[in-house]
Amino acid sequence: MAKGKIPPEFLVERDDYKCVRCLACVRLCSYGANYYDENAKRVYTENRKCVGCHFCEAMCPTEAITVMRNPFEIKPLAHWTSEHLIDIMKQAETGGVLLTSMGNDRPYFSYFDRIVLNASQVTNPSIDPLREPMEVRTYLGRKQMKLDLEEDEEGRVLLKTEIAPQLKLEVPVMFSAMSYGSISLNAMLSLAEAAKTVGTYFNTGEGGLPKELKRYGSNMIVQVASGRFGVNVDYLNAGSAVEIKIGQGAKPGIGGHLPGEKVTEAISETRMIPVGTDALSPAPHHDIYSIEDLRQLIYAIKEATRYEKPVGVKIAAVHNVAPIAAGMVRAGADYIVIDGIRGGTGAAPKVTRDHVGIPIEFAVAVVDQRLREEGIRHMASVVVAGGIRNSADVIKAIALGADAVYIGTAALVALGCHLCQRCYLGKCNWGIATQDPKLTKRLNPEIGARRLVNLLRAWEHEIKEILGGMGINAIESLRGNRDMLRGVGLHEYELKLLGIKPAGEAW
Amino acid sequence: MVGIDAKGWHYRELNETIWKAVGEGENEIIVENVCGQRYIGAGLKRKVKILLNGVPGNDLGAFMDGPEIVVYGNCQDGVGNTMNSGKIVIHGCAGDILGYSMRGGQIYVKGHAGYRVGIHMKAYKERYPVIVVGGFVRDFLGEYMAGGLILILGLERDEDGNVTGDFVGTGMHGGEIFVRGPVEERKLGKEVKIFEPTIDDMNRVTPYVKEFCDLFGYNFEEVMSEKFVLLKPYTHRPYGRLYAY
Amino acid sequence: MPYSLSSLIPDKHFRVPSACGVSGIMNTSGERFSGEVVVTSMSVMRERGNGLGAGFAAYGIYPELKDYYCFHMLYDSAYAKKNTEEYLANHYEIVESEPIPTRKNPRIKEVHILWRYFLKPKFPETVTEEDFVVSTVMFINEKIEGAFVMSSGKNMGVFKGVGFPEDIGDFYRIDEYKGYIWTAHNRFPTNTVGWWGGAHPFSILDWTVVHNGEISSYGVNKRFLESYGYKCTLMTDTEVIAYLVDLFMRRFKYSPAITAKILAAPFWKDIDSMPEEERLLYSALRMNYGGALLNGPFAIIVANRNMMMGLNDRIKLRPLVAAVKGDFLYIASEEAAIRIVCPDPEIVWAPKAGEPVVGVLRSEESVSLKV
Amino acid sequence: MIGVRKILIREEYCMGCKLCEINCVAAQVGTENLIKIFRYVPELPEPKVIVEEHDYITFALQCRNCYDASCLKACMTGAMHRDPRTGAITVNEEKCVGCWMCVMVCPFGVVKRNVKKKKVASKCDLCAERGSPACVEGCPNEALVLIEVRE
Amino acid sequence: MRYVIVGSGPAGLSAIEAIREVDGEGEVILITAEKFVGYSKPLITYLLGGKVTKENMYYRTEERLREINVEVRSATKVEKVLVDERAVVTHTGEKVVFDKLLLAVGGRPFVPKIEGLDQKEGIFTFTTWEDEERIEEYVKRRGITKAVVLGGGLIGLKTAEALMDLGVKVTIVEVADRILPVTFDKKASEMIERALETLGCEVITNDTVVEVRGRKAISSVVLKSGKEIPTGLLVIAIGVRPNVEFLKGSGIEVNRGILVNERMETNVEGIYAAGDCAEFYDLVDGQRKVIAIWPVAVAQGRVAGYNMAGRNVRYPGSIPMNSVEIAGVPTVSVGHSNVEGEEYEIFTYEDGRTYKKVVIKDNKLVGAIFVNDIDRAGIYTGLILQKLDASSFKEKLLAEDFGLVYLPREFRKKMLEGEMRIWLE
Repeated sequence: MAKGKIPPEFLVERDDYKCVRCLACVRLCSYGANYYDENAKRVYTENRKCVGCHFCEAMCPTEAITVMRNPFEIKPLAHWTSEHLIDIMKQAETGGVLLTSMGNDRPYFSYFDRIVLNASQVTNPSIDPLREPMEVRTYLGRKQMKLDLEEDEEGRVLLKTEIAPQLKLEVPVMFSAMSYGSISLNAMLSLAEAAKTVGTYFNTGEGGLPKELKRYGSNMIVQVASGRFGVNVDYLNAGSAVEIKIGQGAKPGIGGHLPGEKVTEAISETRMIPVGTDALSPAPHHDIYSIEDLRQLIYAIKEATRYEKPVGVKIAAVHNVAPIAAGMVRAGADYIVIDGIRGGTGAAPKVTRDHVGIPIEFAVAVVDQRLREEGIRHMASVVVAGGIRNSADVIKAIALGADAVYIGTAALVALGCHLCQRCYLGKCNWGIATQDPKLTKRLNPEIGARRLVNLLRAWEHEIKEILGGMGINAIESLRGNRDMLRGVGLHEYELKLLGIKPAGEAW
Repeated sequence: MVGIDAKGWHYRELNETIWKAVGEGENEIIVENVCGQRYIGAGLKRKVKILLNGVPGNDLGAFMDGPEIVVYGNCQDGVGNTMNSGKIVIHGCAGDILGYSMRGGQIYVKGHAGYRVGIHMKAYKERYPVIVVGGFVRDFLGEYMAGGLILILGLERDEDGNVTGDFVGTGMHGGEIFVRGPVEERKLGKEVKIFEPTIDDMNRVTPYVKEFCDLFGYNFEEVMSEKFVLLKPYTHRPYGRLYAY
Repeated sequence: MPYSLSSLIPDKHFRVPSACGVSGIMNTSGERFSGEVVVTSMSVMRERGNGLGAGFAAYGIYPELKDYYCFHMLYDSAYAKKNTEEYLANHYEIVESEPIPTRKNPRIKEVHILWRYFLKPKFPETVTEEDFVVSTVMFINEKIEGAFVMSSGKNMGVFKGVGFPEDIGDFYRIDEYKGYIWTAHNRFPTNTVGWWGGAHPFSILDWTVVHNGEISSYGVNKRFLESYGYKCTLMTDTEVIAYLVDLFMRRFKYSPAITAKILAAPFWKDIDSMPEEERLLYSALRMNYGGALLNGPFAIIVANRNMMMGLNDRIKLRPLVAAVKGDFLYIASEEAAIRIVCPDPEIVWAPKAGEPVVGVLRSEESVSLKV
Repeated sequence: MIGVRKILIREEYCMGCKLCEINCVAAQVGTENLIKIFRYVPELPEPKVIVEEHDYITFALQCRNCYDASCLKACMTGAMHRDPRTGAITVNEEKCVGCWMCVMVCPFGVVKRNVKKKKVASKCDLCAERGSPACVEGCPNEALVLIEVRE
Repeated sequence: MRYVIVGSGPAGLSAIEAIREVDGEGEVILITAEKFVGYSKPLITYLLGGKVTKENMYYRTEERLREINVEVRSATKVEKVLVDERAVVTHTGEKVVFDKLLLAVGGRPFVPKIEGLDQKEGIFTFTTWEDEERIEEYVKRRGITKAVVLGGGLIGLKTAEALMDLGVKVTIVEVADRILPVTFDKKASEMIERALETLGCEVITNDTVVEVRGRKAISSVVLKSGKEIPTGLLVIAIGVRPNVEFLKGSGIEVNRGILVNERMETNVEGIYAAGDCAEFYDLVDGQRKVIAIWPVAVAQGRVAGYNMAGRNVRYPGSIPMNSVEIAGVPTVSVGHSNVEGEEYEIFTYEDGRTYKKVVIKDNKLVGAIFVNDIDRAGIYTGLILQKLDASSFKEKLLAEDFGLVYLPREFRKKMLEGEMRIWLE
């Protein structure tokens, strides 16, 4: 049967009047989509090569370029959309699993968008966050049900209970685990520097620790995943906390695979594997087949780090998330990370990314509730990840019961990412998801850090605005304060799971 | 002159009586046994002198435009709330939000005052509000202040030896605060800075210090002998970078 | 809960924010004085309420029966009374059972059966006596329809209802009682009809709280308390204060000062600049008990048989004045409320934001660490 | 000791887009509107910034305004001089006779010959007229940064 | 402190500026035999050719010198240096005492013995503005249409070009087998010669003037080959020698030029020399040489000036270099480019219009020639002066896109971030 060409996804339109033939677009496209025709003295694009990263559009000094979606549709069918047809064609041609990157883009219902926030009117004053103190500092780690105090001979009250190690966040937003390999060193440096400036944490991901990041230890969480890349005792002790990764929202239940050709000299050094070998992260940790095995690993890490660092455990939000979370806490996790169905990734099978897991809004609500019911909520902090897009999502997540959130995609977007979903190709024009030195240098970590700091500071301001509006001046008064939330257009069972009332209902 | 005994009176009763006396052209009204009656002098527009013995209630002299009120005793919250002109002299201490949104006139407090003194005070045209506090003040002095003059003399210090509380001048974008005695840098809102007053600056202050000393019997030279600091906003746009486009 | 415009639902069913006036008077040497004083004090703060709630807590009023837990009850019906008494009889020896004496007052619409019991627990083996009483209160309030425990301490009682303080005081014959601590409240609830149980003081064991302001962190505080076994059923933010105080001061035996530093925690910037040991202590308190931070505007007076504490929020959004004369400690929303009963105190001051004012009974051993 | 403004070259961030070159040309023409320049200016000047490129190494290079500048020493007419205002070494085209001594000695190879009108040496003057260098402003990745150096 | 500077050429003037950078107070006296002070000698050929105005002859002005508090004594010739008395004696017999002395007296044109040279009008050397005034006056007054330039070096060529600009037909006579025999190689010389010829200039090589004919004024010259060339003007431009005769017996050591150390100090403490009169080491071959070129004079003058004023600065050595543009053909020669031998690795590039050559010795660049495409020649100059090991990039040296990008990363980084101090150490 005849092979049909799959139509280009994007069209790159160029206003020839505006084009000054600077050829920046030609020089800069890593996919080689743009070219210059000497004879015609004009610049053209091979649309089929365009992935829609918008880099040329952003760089064009005269705004001559517009990258747009190809309005072409095979047929306007509601069920058999062009996307499905094209996927089928690709698979019919290759016989392969569809690969994709970044977060779930199916139009699942966003519960964050159906939750509204409260504000003070008359009965209590709202607080001006710019002028009055407004505190968003958050500590992650094991807390006590009861602190024992004692009095010394001078009558001063002293703390008797020993406090478990904590992570101190000046803003309750951290940067998600993204490994060296999946993102460039410059991207990591941007995250690290921003974390340091703002007073929060970034996460090395499972790819080991590039030496350039060692100096950011006091703002770093090191991750231990099934591949154990780059993991040794120095690594465990290099950061402020250790995070065991069981799963991630984009691909619950499956592992990772960094192809050998991407294992460069530098990656080899940090992953501690020979240059050119495949870096395989198995789906499970092969020393964890059950909850008690998790406990064993947690305590092995605690031993190795002399109980000086919080140990966290990250899982994907799946159907049974609440009991699993409770088990993790009882197994000794000082903080747990729940990554929802919209979590991002460098590469995942499309079918997994788009169809496995549950929305984070439910996950955090049921986990928080379950831990409270079991009386162990204080034993671990809850960090929420997976599709946090703005400060409102942060606020809602915290009010639903999170202590802090992780952002990955949002951070990458701040660095330039346009979600073209082609990270797995390693040719990221924005210099983020690539190791090509020609491309990585496009991300200047000074600019990157500045943009991330701006983002976090902006969110911080917004969080403070909202807190002030609610008449509270400390984030702990928001944490789990579901009274501040109301659902709009949600069913009763959804409201029940979220633990919130419908809009219109008073206290 | 008319005398009123306010003992056991509800504020409506008391204030009706005062309004009536003012309406009848009385120039001086003395009220005895004031205790918690609110809104005394509120909205009065005539130049009349009201002497109060006791503790008046909240919002003393609110929206007042002309009268002089002298209180022999402490005052509660909200003295001189949105006052337009006139004068309030307190031979005691004052509560919170002293001179809230005050646009003109003068308030003299012999003792200390509470939180948010001079909050939102603003000068307008010929109006120039002035607050003079003899003792210390609590947090948020001059919050949102947009104009006028606040003078804290620190003749009495708080339990930690301070003249001001925390968050001084937060949100301040106009006017001046003079403090006699030191102010710690870390207690300042991010909008204000400490300046050394010039001779011109001090010349603006001296008449009010003098008046204060005359009112409460302090030695002017002694009061002036200690160093003053001047707190002023240093930028009109402290939040310039706060908003995205 | 369905909302009907035609008939306002009593605020029993909603959490109602309210702004109010408070007053507390204590004789630190334990000398008892008439409740008339505190009624007078409240009378000058009439403007702070709207007649939808007032109440008094009195300590030392039942010296003859001081060894028994005194339950002040509100019943909606004889049926509720019967159920409660059955339940009590199973767990307690009922030493006395009598109506709470009242006086006819034209402005008070009596809607409840008001009753008091003096009880002796049939001591259970698994919990302390006090925890046992707490669980009784929780049970009655939550499970027995139409019954509400106003107070449950020894040698003390709470008298509250819907009305202005003077009327409620008159109704309950407050002037006939003598106590060494009196706290009082004048309520200004919004949007609903006040109900008797929703008036202040709130009480558990011999803890009482009167409160002016609104606890915006209620949702957090409630869930925090739930993990310690408290059931917040009264839909009122003041309730959480009572339980928090019970948790920290009775169960954890923290001093009033430490408790104050949990409920109105110092700012991080101030904690950061404290000396090492203090910094450790206050960081730990904040980290661990963040859920107990009372946020929003408040001024409260907390009392138990040994002490009375006034406290307001961290940025002083509600007023509070204190005064001392001789053995008397006065705390009130307005200075006038003190001056009316004590025209010439030795000292009068407005406590700093988040700084507690504590009076401790000198004659008896205090329940906790000293201030 | 003078504070000298300098353009810091950071090859690790240069992506080789060469926008600095076209911004330089625009600045020389004297308008920011690239489209107009491209459409209506008949003969465009040469950029005074050179983008060097080999493999993944790319960087934009323009006059370093050396403290101990070879071109200043080599200039026999006094045409090459340091602008006291900006600290930038500038060519007085009136005085330049085109002997190319400066071209011969500049170790960065950034003094060029401009033979379009009168033969004169041509080099970056940090956009003295414009205020701030166009190449720096136009660099999308801050691979060029204007700094002030205390000598 | 009294500084006496003898000579107002680039060495003398840059020394003064260096002194003033360090010492704003000391007394500075500039003594020069010239009438004009602060003008640029190389510009005299441009002036003659009408390519530069008189105002633009000055690269520093007397005013500027007065501003920085320099006492200028022009048209004053120093005839003696009294080392013991620490004074110089001028032609008027005046003694000027110094604490520090700089001899920046430059060179004197060399005039060979030629029959019939004496006492004839129309014969000139050409090294000063006064020479230019005389030649210009003579050419215009006599309506000269033909001229002979003896010497195919740089000055000779520039003189010839200037005369041609005045409409004079010029013949260049060079004793060597090609013009510019010292600094350029055969190929380059040929290309320049061709360029000269396009302007209508006749170039005679392997020959020289042996006789000047004419009665009162010159009418023709006779070459060694026997050829007679009628001419109204003879400019002798066969070279300049260091102006050092007056130091004979002063106690200051002189070889070809005044011997100096790396601080530009002579054997006599406090007496310095710089520029065309000084002899120092060639940076490449390590030989003592007088390298009479402008940038060397400026650099040496600066070094001398700093050292005189008390700042210790060392001069690393010079290399010969020249840049000349004839008939629109720009050329550059740097270092030891005109060499042969096994020890040299030579790469060339030629495409008819352009000629490029690099000479490498011991893996280091030692010389380079550029004809027509000279735009980034300075990079090569820098590499020669820096003596950078070129093994990693020598193959790329003549690539069209050769630039700093091919240099070792660390070196480039140092260049780009810091700066190259190649004239002072």
